Amino acid sequence: MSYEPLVTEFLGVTLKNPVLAASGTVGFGREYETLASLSKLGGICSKGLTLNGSLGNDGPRIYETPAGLLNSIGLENPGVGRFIKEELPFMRSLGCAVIANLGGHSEIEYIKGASLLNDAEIDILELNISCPNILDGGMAFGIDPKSAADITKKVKAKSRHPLLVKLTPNAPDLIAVAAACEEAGADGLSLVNTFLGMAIDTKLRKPVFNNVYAGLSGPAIFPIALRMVHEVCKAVSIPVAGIGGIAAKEDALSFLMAGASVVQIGSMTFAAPDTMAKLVDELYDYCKLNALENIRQIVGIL
Amino acid sequence: MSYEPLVTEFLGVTLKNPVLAASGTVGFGREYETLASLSKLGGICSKGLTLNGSLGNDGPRIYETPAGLLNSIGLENPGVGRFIKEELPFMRSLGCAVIANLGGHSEIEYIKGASLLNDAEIDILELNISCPNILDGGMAFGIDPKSAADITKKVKAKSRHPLLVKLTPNAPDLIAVAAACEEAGADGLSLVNTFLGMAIDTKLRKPVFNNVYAGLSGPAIFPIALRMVHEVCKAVSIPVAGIGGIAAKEDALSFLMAGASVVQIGSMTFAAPDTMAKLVDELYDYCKLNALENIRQIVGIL
Amino acid sequence: MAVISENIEIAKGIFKMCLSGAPLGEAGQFLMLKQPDSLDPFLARPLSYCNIDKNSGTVTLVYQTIGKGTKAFSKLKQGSLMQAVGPCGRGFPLVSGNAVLIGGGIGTAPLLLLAHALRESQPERHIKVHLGFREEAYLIKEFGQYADEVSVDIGGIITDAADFSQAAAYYACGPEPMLKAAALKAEKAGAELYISLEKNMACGVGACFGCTCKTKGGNKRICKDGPVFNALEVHDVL
Amino acid sequence: MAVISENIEIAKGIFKMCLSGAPLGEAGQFLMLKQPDSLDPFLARPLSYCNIDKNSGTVTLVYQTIGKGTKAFSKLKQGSLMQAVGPCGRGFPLVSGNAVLIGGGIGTAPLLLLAHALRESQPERHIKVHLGFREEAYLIKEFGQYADEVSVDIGGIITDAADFSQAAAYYACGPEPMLKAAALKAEKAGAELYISLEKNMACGVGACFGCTCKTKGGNKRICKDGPVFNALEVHDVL
Ligand SMILES: Cc1cc2nc3c(=O)[nH]c(=O)nc-3n(C[C@H](O)[C@H](O)[C@H](O)COP(=O)(O)OP(=O)(O)OC[C@H]3O[C@@H](n4cnc5c(N)ncnc54)[C@H](O)[C@@H]3O)c2cc1C
Ligand SMILES: Cc1cc2nc3c(=O)[nH]c(=O)nc-3n(C[C@H](O)[C@H](O)[C@H](O)COP(=O)(O)OP(=O)(O)OC[C@H]3O[C@@H](n4cnc5c(N)ncnc54)[C@H](O)[C@@H]3O)c2cc1C
Ligand SMILES: Cc1cc2nc3c(=O)[nH]c(=O)nc-3n(C[C@H](O)[C@H](O)[C@H](O)COP(=O)(O)O)c2cc1C
Ligand SMILES: Cc1cc2nc3c(=O)[nH]c(=O)nc-3n(C[C@H](O)[C@H](O)[C@H](O)COP(=O)(O)O)c2cc1C
Ligand code: FES
Ligand code: FES
Repeated sequence: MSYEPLVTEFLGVTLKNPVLAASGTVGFGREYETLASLSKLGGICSKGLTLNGSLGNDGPRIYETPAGLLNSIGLENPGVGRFIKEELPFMRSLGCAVIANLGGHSEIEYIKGASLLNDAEIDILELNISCPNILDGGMAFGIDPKSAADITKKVKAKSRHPLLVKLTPNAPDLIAVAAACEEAGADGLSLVNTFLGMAIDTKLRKPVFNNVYAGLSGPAIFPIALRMVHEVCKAVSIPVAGIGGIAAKEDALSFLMAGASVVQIGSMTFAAPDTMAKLVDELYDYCKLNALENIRQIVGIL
Repeated sequence: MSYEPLVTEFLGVTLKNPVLAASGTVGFGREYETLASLSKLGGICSKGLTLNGSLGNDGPRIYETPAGLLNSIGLENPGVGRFIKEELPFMRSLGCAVIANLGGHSEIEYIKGASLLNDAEIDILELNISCPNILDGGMAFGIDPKSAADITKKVKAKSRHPLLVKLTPNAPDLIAVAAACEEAGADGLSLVNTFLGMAIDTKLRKPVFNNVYAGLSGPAIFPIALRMVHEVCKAVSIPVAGIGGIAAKEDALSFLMAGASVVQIGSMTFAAPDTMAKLVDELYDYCKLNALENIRQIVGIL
Repeated sequence: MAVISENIEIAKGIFKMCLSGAPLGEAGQFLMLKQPDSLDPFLARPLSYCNIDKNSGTVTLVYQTIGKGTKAFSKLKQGSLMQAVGPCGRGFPLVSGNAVLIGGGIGTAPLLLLAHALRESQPERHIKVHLGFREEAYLIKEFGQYADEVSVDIGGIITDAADFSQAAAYYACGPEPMLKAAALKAEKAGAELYISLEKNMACGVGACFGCTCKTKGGNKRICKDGPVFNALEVHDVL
Repeated sequence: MAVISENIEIAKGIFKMCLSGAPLGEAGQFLMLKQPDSLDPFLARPLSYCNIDKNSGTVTLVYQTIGKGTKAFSKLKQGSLMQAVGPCGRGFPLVSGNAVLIGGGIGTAPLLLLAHALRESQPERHIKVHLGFREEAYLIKEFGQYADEVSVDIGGIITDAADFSQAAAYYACGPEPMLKAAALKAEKAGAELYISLEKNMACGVGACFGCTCKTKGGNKRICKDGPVFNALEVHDVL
């Protein structure tokens, strides 16, 4: 048998490797297919979907910051129905796991979206209760343990897919939210989504973003995200996808050692589209060099 | 009369300008006196003091991160008594405002420290209830609105100096903490102290820091710190010192426009010791160019 | 990875960079450029093809130093590596017949390759170029290679000089107020005008929805569905 | 701001950088160096004076490429600016009498200026230098200018070669295990040994307490109170 140290079971799905593309950073796969060698990855997360789609936010949406960026996309997406018809077939053709990221403004929207996705051949449903860029819903569901548990339970009841709940680092008590989601039936957790941040146009003397605040991502947040993943992994026993500022092999290894079963790479793909594919190769070499039978041997080793 | 657009009243103290050196980043002034032209500044904050002094933490204390650093100094300091005798006279000689930053492990230690500082000619007392690097006390006091208010009230009752309370961004409900401190008698608030972060030595497969977590500072945190200062300034009516990742003029202007009356510069001094002095000149030029009578005209202009 | 074969200042604050090994593209398309191995600046910067030498495979970019990214570019020496993702976006359609090109400031850069391509695709057509600069003109000689007429204006309003009643197609690139003025004049005259838009970008390839703009045909990603649009389509958003 | 007048690879992964306009200092002191205008890497990097030409005011540094910072340094071209803060720390005391210098790997760099200074301060003294390298030797010819004897070892344990019973003072710089071995031998022999320590630094000037080490005389800041210590003082912490 061949040496396949990166193969990872995650929420009952067999992934080629633990390297996933984070939601919102590779769209639905088309544009980065070749540039980022998407078919080499363990999986890709779709752009955040909402039941009926959305045109997203007005005004500036991207603002660079030191070693990161603020975004205020506001979940621009074609809606769950068109996603299934127009985008999913292509995503499936990539040959890696497909994770649908589902956002929403209300409970009913989440539940209907999840139900609609039961018709679709996706591998995992990632419940985005952590988007800071829509004014109602989104992050509001993930801030509070009770509301996070509530929506998790309701979506879990309706969905036939393994449920990954994506948490926000802006939650006052992240560990309580994580524990509540586990308790409510989440099959896994992914974290972190973006940190609430701000930028000011000092010439115009007003906020850069129409929503005033926006979401911070990129290497800048890595040390905080790593701490949060470490805390959550110690508090729950379901698998965790570690996200936040991963730029290179050391960062991915850090998340795995802190307890994450897989990692998702987001912003760094913008800066260097080959980041994820390179990471897959480097993790393979790492396993070989360290005589690991499987990468899972270092998960949570701290 | 000469044009002095940067002169700033802060907690009843007249500062030459709103640019202060943040606690822990210029020691007690000696080492950076010339390199950072300290006497040009509005003021400098001492290294965090504890009643009886401390040798600080064992193991690595500094770890570079993207556009920032993690530190785990652990309040190494000579103690309040020796500070007053050995360090304060030099600090006073610089000709800028002197702010004593006071940490502690227990209520009684804070109160005794503050009382002892009544004998000292300092301009402002900065109550550090936000240090993430000591295991008992420190940040624990600043996490919760009730305990923050409690210690603020008690120190305020004992101290003859204007009281600036330094808040931690790791508080689950920062705005509640800020409001509680205002209510409890704080004359001003300074924020942010460092964000709890983590680093892993993947070769050794263990955390870099003996305390596992450490404090993140530097330009990386700027967008989050700015958002927090903006939130707090809207919630309280006492003056705020804006801190976190300031690297250049635009950053300082952003904090002022978000509502901070003064700014403190920390980590960037390590990267470029002339940052603060340059900032003073640039703010002066900014006022002139924009025909501002005083820099306070842009404070909270958003 | 592309290699910088030349990087020199051709006017105050205006640099010309030549790259070998960069992906080739069409007039109006662009590259997302970044110094490898540095997180500061973090994002790649979009720069349009200014000219392409197909024989040697050399790409020429002309850029103005604005902030952190372009200033860092200007300091790179010959032989340095450059990450170049592209060709990005959709370029200018080469409408047959006479053409008028209107460039303002650094917006002249992509028009050079356009003049080049228009000339090659239809050698006998008439190409007129209006270039406007704030202080100092550049690339004038280069436009002379491809265009029949090159008129240069310094400090004035360039769209005033252009006559929208003569050519088969008009092309404009430059600051937004200029594009707006051109779009108004073109619409009045019933002329076909293509303009190139700009917006902050993260991915530059259409994946992040960071550069969306509203058009008559719904949301469009400037980096992928543009940056070149028929002026009628985006008139309202200018 | 200092200017790079030379920056070349002198052995595999070992570079020599010459700076003009950098502050001058003594053997064992160091500079905190940083590329200006970039936040990546964020902190300055400590590098010891390797040699100083007082006439021209040129400072020579010799450094090994380890991570992000030193790799970035190695790519800087002649003429680039460099932020150089210093002179930092306290250097090697120039004890009168015969001297033995023991350098391991890149730890040889500061010993060159030490040999230079020892020779100048007391031209008639005997200076013996032991240099150990993993694979490839460097700076050997330069040491020959100042030292009476230079012995080079590749792949062995350099402290084994040194005899701690002959000289007035011993100086060592190199990896920690080497310093530890030297400290043990020196203590046994009752010899006076000075060693140079390293620790991650933020400020490099004594302000942040980031590089504290425990010594017999209490906490000391390596950047300010060191980096050179009498081995007896720091024996326990090695
Ligand atoms: C499709 C396209 C083609 C372009 N072609 C050219 C060209 O050929 N020559 C040239 O000089 N300039 C061109 N620009 C503009 C150029 O991309 C910006 O001047 C540059 O990104 C500024 O980066 P900076 O770091 O110097 O400035 P900063 O202001 O520090 O940049 C901060 C952020 O804002 C973005 N940004 C700033 N200005 C612009 C802008 N005008 N358009 C888009 N993003 C911006 C940056 O990319 C960065 O993310 C083009 C822009 C686009 C969108
Ligand atoms: C007083 C002193 C003098 C030195 N003199 C020289 C010299 O002359 N030549 C030379 O090649 N090296 C010297 N070093 C070591 C040199 O500073 C490090 O190799 C360098 O900082 C590594 O930076 P990096 O970005 O390449 O590595 P990275 O590992 O990416 O650096 C990450 C962080 O760790 C710090 N760091 C890593 N290794 C060391 C180290 N050994 N000592 C201190 N900090 C470290 C860096 O400064 C940075 O903050 C000296 C160190 C000290 C403390
Ligand atoms: C432009 C952009 C768009 C994003 N859109 C989504 C989204 O639709 N749904 C979601 O769950 N997360 C979204 N995210 C968050 C990322 O998936 C990821 O959690 C975050 O960026 C942190 O990872 P990073 O630092 O590697 O980018 C987005 C991030 C960026 C930068
Ligand atoms: C090395 C180091 C030591 C610090 N020590 C203290 C301290 O003793 N007391 C305190 O209140 N804050 C301390 N801080 C926090 C800073 O004062 C400041 O709040 C923080 O670094 C954010 O600002 P910056 O991003 O500009 O560095 C320290 C920060 C650093 C980097
Ligand atoms: S910049 Fe990402 S879609 Fe245009
Ligand atoms: S590095 Fe700051 S005290 Fe030594």
